[in-house]
Amino acid sequence: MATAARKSQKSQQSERPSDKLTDDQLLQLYKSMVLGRKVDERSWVMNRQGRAPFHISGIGHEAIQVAAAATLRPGYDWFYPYYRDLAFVLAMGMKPVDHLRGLLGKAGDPSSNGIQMPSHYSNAKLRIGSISSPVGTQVPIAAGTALASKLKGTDEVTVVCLGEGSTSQGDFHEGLNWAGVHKLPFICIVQNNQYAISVPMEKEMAVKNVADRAIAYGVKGLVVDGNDVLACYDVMFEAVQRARNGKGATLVEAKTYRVTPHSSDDDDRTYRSRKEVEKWKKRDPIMLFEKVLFERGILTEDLRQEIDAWAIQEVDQAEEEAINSPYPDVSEMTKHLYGPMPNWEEA
Amino acid sequence: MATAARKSQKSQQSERPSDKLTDDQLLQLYKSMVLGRKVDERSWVMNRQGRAPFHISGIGHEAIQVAAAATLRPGYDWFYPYYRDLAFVLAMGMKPVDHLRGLLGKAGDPSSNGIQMPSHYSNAKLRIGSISSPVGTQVPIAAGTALASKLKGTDEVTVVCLGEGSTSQGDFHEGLNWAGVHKLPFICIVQNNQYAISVPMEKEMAVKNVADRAIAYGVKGLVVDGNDVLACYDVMFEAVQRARNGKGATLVEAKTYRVTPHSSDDDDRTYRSRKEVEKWKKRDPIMLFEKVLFERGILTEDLRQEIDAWAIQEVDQAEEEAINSPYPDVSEMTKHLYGPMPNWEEA
Amino acid sequence: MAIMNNIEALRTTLRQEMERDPRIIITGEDVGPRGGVFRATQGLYQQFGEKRIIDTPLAELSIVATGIGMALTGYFKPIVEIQFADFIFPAFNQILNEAARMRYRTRGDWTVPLIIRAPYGGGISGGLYHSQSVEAFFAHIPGLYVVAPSTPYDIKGMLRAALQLDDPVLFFEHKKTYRLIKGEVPEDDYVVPIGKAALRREGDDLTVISYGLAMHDAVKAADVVAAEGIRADVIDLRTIRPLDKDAILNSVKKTGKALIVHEDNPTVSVSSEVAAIIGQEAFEYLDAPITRLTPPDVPAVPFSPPLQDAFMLNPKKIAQAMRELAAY
Amino acid sequence: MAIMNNIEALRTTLRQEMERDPRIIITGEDVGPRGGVFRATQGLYQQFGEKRIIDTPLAELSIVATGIGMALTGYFKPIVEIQFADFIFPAFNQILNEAARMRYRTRGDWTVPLIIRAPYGGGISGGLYHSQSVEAFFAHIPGLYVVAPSTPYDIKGMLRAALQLDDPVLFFEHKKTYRLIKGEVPEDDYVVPIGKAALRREGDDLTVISYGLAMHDAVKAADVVAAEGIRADVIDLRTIRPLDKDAILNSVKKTGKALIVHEDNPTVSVSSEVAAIIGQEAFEYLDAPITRLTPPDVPAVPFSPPLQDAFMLNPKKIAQAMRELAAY
Ligand SMILES: Cc1ncc(C[n+]2csc(CCOP(=O)(O)OP(=O)(O)O)c2C)c(N)n1
Ligand SMILES: Cc1ncc(C[n+]2csc(CCOP(=O)(O)OP(=O)(O)O)c2C)c(N)n1
Ligand SMILES: [Mg+2]
Ligand SMILES: [Mg+2]
Repeated sequence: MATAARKSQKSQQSERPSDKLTDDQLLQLYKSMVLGRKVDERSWVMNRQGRAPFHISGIGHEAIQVAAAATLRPGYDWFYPYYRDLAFVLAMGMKPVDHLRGLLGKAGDPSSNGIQMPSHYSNAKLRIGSISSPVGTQVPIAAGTALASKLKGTDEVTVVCLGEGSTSQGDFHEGLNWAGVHKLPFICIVQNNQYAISVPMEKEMAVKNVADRAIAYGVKGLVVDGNDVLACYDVMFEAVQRARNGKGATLVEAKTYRVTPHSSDDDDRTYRSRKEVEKWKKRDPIMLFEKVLFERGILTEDLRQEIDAWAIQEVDQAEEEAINSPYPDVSEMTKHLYGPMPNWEEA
Repeated sequence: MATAARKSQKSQQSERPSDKLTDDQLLQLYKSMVLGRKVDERSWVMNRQGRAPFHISGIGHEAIQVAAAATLRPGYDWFYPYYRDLAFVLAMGMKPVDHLRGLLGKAGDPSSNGIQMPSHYSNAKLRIGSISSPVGTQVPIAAGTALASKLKGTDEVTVVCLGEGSTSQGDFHEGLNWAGVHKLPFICIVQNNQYAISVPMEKEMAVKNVADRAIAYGVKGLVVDGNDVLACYDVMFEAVQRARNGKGATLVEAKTYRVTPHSSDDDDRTYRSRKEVEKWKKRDPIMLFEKVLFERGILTEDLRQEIDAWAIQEVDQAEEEAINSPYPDVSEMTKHLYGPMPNWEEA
Repeated sequence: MAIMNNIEALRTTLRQEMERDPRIIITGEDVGPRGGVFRATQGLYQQFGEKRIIDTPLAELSIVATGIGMALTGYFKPIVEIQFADFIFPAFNQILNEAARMRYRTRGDWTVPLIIRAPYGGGISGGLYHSQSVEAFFAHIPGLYVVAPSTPYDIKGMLRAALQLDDPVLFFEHKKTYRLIKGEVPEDDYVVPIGKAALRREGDDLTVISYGLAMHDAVKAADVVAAEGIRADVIDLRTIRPLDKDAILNSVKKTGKALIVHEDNPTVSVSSEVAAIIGQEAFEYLDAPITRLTPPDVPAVPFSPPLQDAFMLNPKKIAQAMRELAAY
Repeated sequence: MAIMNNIEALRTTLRQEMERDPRIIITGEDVGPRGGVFRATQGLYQQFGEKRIIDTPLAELSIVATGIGMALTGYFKPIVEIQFADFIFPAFNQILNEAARMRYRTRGDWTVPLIIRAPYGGGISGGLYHSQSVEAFFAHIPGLYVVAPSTPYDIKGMLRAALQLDDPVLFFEHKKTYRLIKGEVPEDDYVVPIGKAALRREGDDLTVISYGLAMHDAVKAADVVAAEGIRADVIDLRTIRPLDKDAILNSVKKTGKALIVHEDNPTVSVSSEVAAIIGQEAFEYLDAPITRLTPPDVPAVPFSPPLQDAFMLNPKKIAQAMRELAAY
């Protein structure tokens, strides 16, 4: 029996946090990855159809994203995502239609109601911070949020994501430095897909692991296979525990790959070989996880197809909703510059 | 005999670059330190007399400065100093009167002819880069200069100095990163005096050694007792050799102390104990070096006094020259905004 | 009613407001035991402790960014100090692209109630990099408030007003006025509304529009020329963004002549904008060219004493410009 | 004579100048094998190799700073690319306090012959952070040249001129014009002088002053209203700092009416300065308020198509403003 098989396998390993995940939780992780993937793929289709001017993709990054989300408390912990975090924000409570409305610049998207480009997520209720395009800025901002939690005396954790290329920015350095100095409940996840658009890792930095930079700040550095969702879960679990218990900050480096071009405007054939891309497609994090779930008897081919169908239906419905949504009224353009002024009377 | 004593001492140690220094060279190091100190002390006097509105001091930092200068080729290597580098720039070829003219805002100072505050050194002929006040900016600029040398195919070395507090700036991170990526002939000297004005090291960063940050950039990190001029020489010698031979960049951390307030505007009693200051005064780098020189028989009390008198005379003369120098003409204010425009004729 | 100088008014108000509102936190370089290099926070660390008065790493980008991050939580109302306005530029990206655009880009879901204090201005032997007037850069940015109070009364009133806003406020303090300018500061809880100019002198002959240290010089100049029979409105803008257009236009429509005076270099500056407003909206009332008086268009104040003197505005230069405009 | 669009003119000129002058080096994000995200450097890496076309870490501060450091040696003439002007702000401190002030603070001993290229402007579905017009911030800075050529001819001529200068030049390229605007580009070695505006249309009724994409719209608008009998001078500023005051004043003195048009938000912007110059130096010639036409004073172009449309200027809006001003 599947469960028995899993148990025995487990007992041979040392105890890992992911071992404690129930079958349901494992399936939930899987479903999150599939949903993220399907919304992402649909965005590409809509872009290629000419309906969406721009898409930037998280395909290949889903494992670290949904694993991290599973270790957090949505709406309680603070999360500063980056533009590839589609699967992450969905796992934290945002809806496919939120992304797709953003994709089309339609009204009703909680991120920015059509003001920002797609994938610039924000959701104040879910404590998902707002993404701007200049990369790296969110790292020291997240440090400030973590400091606020600490000073306030809560056990909230702040998580911030960025790409490995963006760690070259001064913002990264300064944010990590604050995290070290104040021993903050702060986790910086670097999704290392080995390129900053076309620039390969070795032209971005002279270290093998971004996580090696942690030592410069007195924070913990952890490297993980970013395509192995359970390994990601384990590492994030450790980082969250450290943060929650006042033990300080962690820099998590998830090694992964973006199998798509940088964005719908990019042509990645100019800077990397098809062979390299194909190699990584064989390490697709969803495929890898399916294999584990099949092995453990948690997933069957029927169930897999069922989940696929469910996800596609979710996306179909979201797409329809997004397409049928109105554009924001043009009067929106001049709104929300400042909050209301108090009714001051000069003394 | 003195020389014999030294030789025998030497043979007991493993070979150090400073062992190769002749007595003359050692005395030259000593004289450089003394001259820097005397010019600095005189600047304090002129400030306290109300003749100079501002002074910022390098007292206590002389050892690393003159040692570093001794490993470089003035006018060939590129040097980006910081505001405490009085002894350094003197050792690289600037003159006491250059500093003192700057102190008084008088004409004829090569640094800025009275435009900048004192101690903002510059000397294009000597390849001493111009200091601005915002700290840290010179680090990535220096990386660019080192890159130019490398691309040009020369064996010039670029040295840049800053305080430990200034390593918190993003500029530091970005500059070191370039140095690592391009394996530049670049040496960053951090003069770690343990405070950024009033802010102690532990509030600036969570690491014990600034040099530990080198690892984040794939460059070499070296810590040295910044008050031990020969140890500084050894470390700098190694760093310069690496740079000169295309082996890449080094981050040198010289641990030292500023025994004066941050500047003439500061009152350091508000943030550190007299006991701490007194402790460090007993480790005065000039005193420590004198002890070595006395032990080795290179310095005698007579010679010490002779050097003192020489330095004071140099300073007296420079002070007189500076005081007698005119102020820059007020027309200077609107000059040197742009170079001449080519005489273009539109097609 | 106590007589205070600007720095005392600032420090006293910071203390009073911190006593009242536990959400206020101050961060910056040397704001702790040292009490700030200008002593704006003197005694506050001793009174409020290291959880509310936080000495930071030497890194303005992250001083502002962590302020943004704290403000976003709603738990705190951070007041961050930039030691000299000259050093605000490492944080420029954070101020422009994050603080100022947060509300707009999230449709008000996220706001950044953050105060950034920055001593600015010359005349204190600070040379190029401790004397800069930097307000023009920020006055261009939608989503920011930019204020430049220059009397003890206004410092208290505008700091209190800024604390009531839910948006980022750049609070510029002319450092030469810290100890130079003294005045009465009432004990009660008044505010000076942000966005409202003050009329410092009244007269029908011309309008002088200024702020900061230059405004004090303009008042002195107005008193000088008043003795010669030239009577001027002297407007202290106090808020740089948003400008008090009504105050400017009402006065210029009355006098027909405008002289705009500030210490910042002129090209694409606050005086450009004031001139543009007048040229567009008071055109029919104008009797003379819209005139500007500023230091030359150079990077900043030189260090050397005679050059610094030649650079800075003073009552004499302003009085002369007023006479010429009045005579037009 | 070849017909090219703006990006082709740029790329061709870069190539030709690099062939001629071995000191030219290009650095930036994705400028190498990728050829730049807008293809400005396409083929150059292949032709000149990785020592002259250098892909950099993703860090604008140091892209500019290393450019400064290379320029200071005199060995090289760096052209650095900022991928989008929106992302220039991490480098703001380096541009302002280092590049622009180096010559002044060293009395000409050190100079920074550096060109910083930056695609700017909206209308390309870039939303808030890929559409910004950022020239106002830089136009305020003494020591910088700021140019914004918007025709293939000018791009070649002004890039060549910039390469001859010994001071930092910010070279802004409106990204919407990259493929939209086409024109003749002579093969010979002409320059278009920096600091000189161009007269794109001639007429006595009013003066339209503009630059960038808006200038092309202004020309179209001028053609529309010309058919209605309204004849306008259309001035393409081309250089933002220093402004061509003579061109502005001569035209306004002739027409008596000025309409200043740009895509940047208006408060403390280039149009403020142009208005201030006119209000001070052409006052006696004015027949109408100095008028500005810009998008609203909001952070930048919204992404949503109808909002982007509403934001952007176009010939219709400009023609309407011209009619109103002509009728004044
Ligand atoms: C400050 C800044 N500069 C440039 C860009 C343009 N840009 C967008 S994404 C990107 C590459 C990011 O690389 P990385 O951080 O590795 O993240 P990835 O896209 O690979 O996930 C660049 C250069 C930007 N958004 N912000
Ligand atoms: C960007 C910037 N911020 C603030 C200052 C003001 N300031 C001048 S020196 C200094 C402390 C520098 O500390 P450190 O780097 O350790 O050098 P030290 O003075 O101790 O040698 C500060 C805060 C500055 N010059 N530049
Ligand atoms: Mg990447
Ligand atoms: Mg220090």
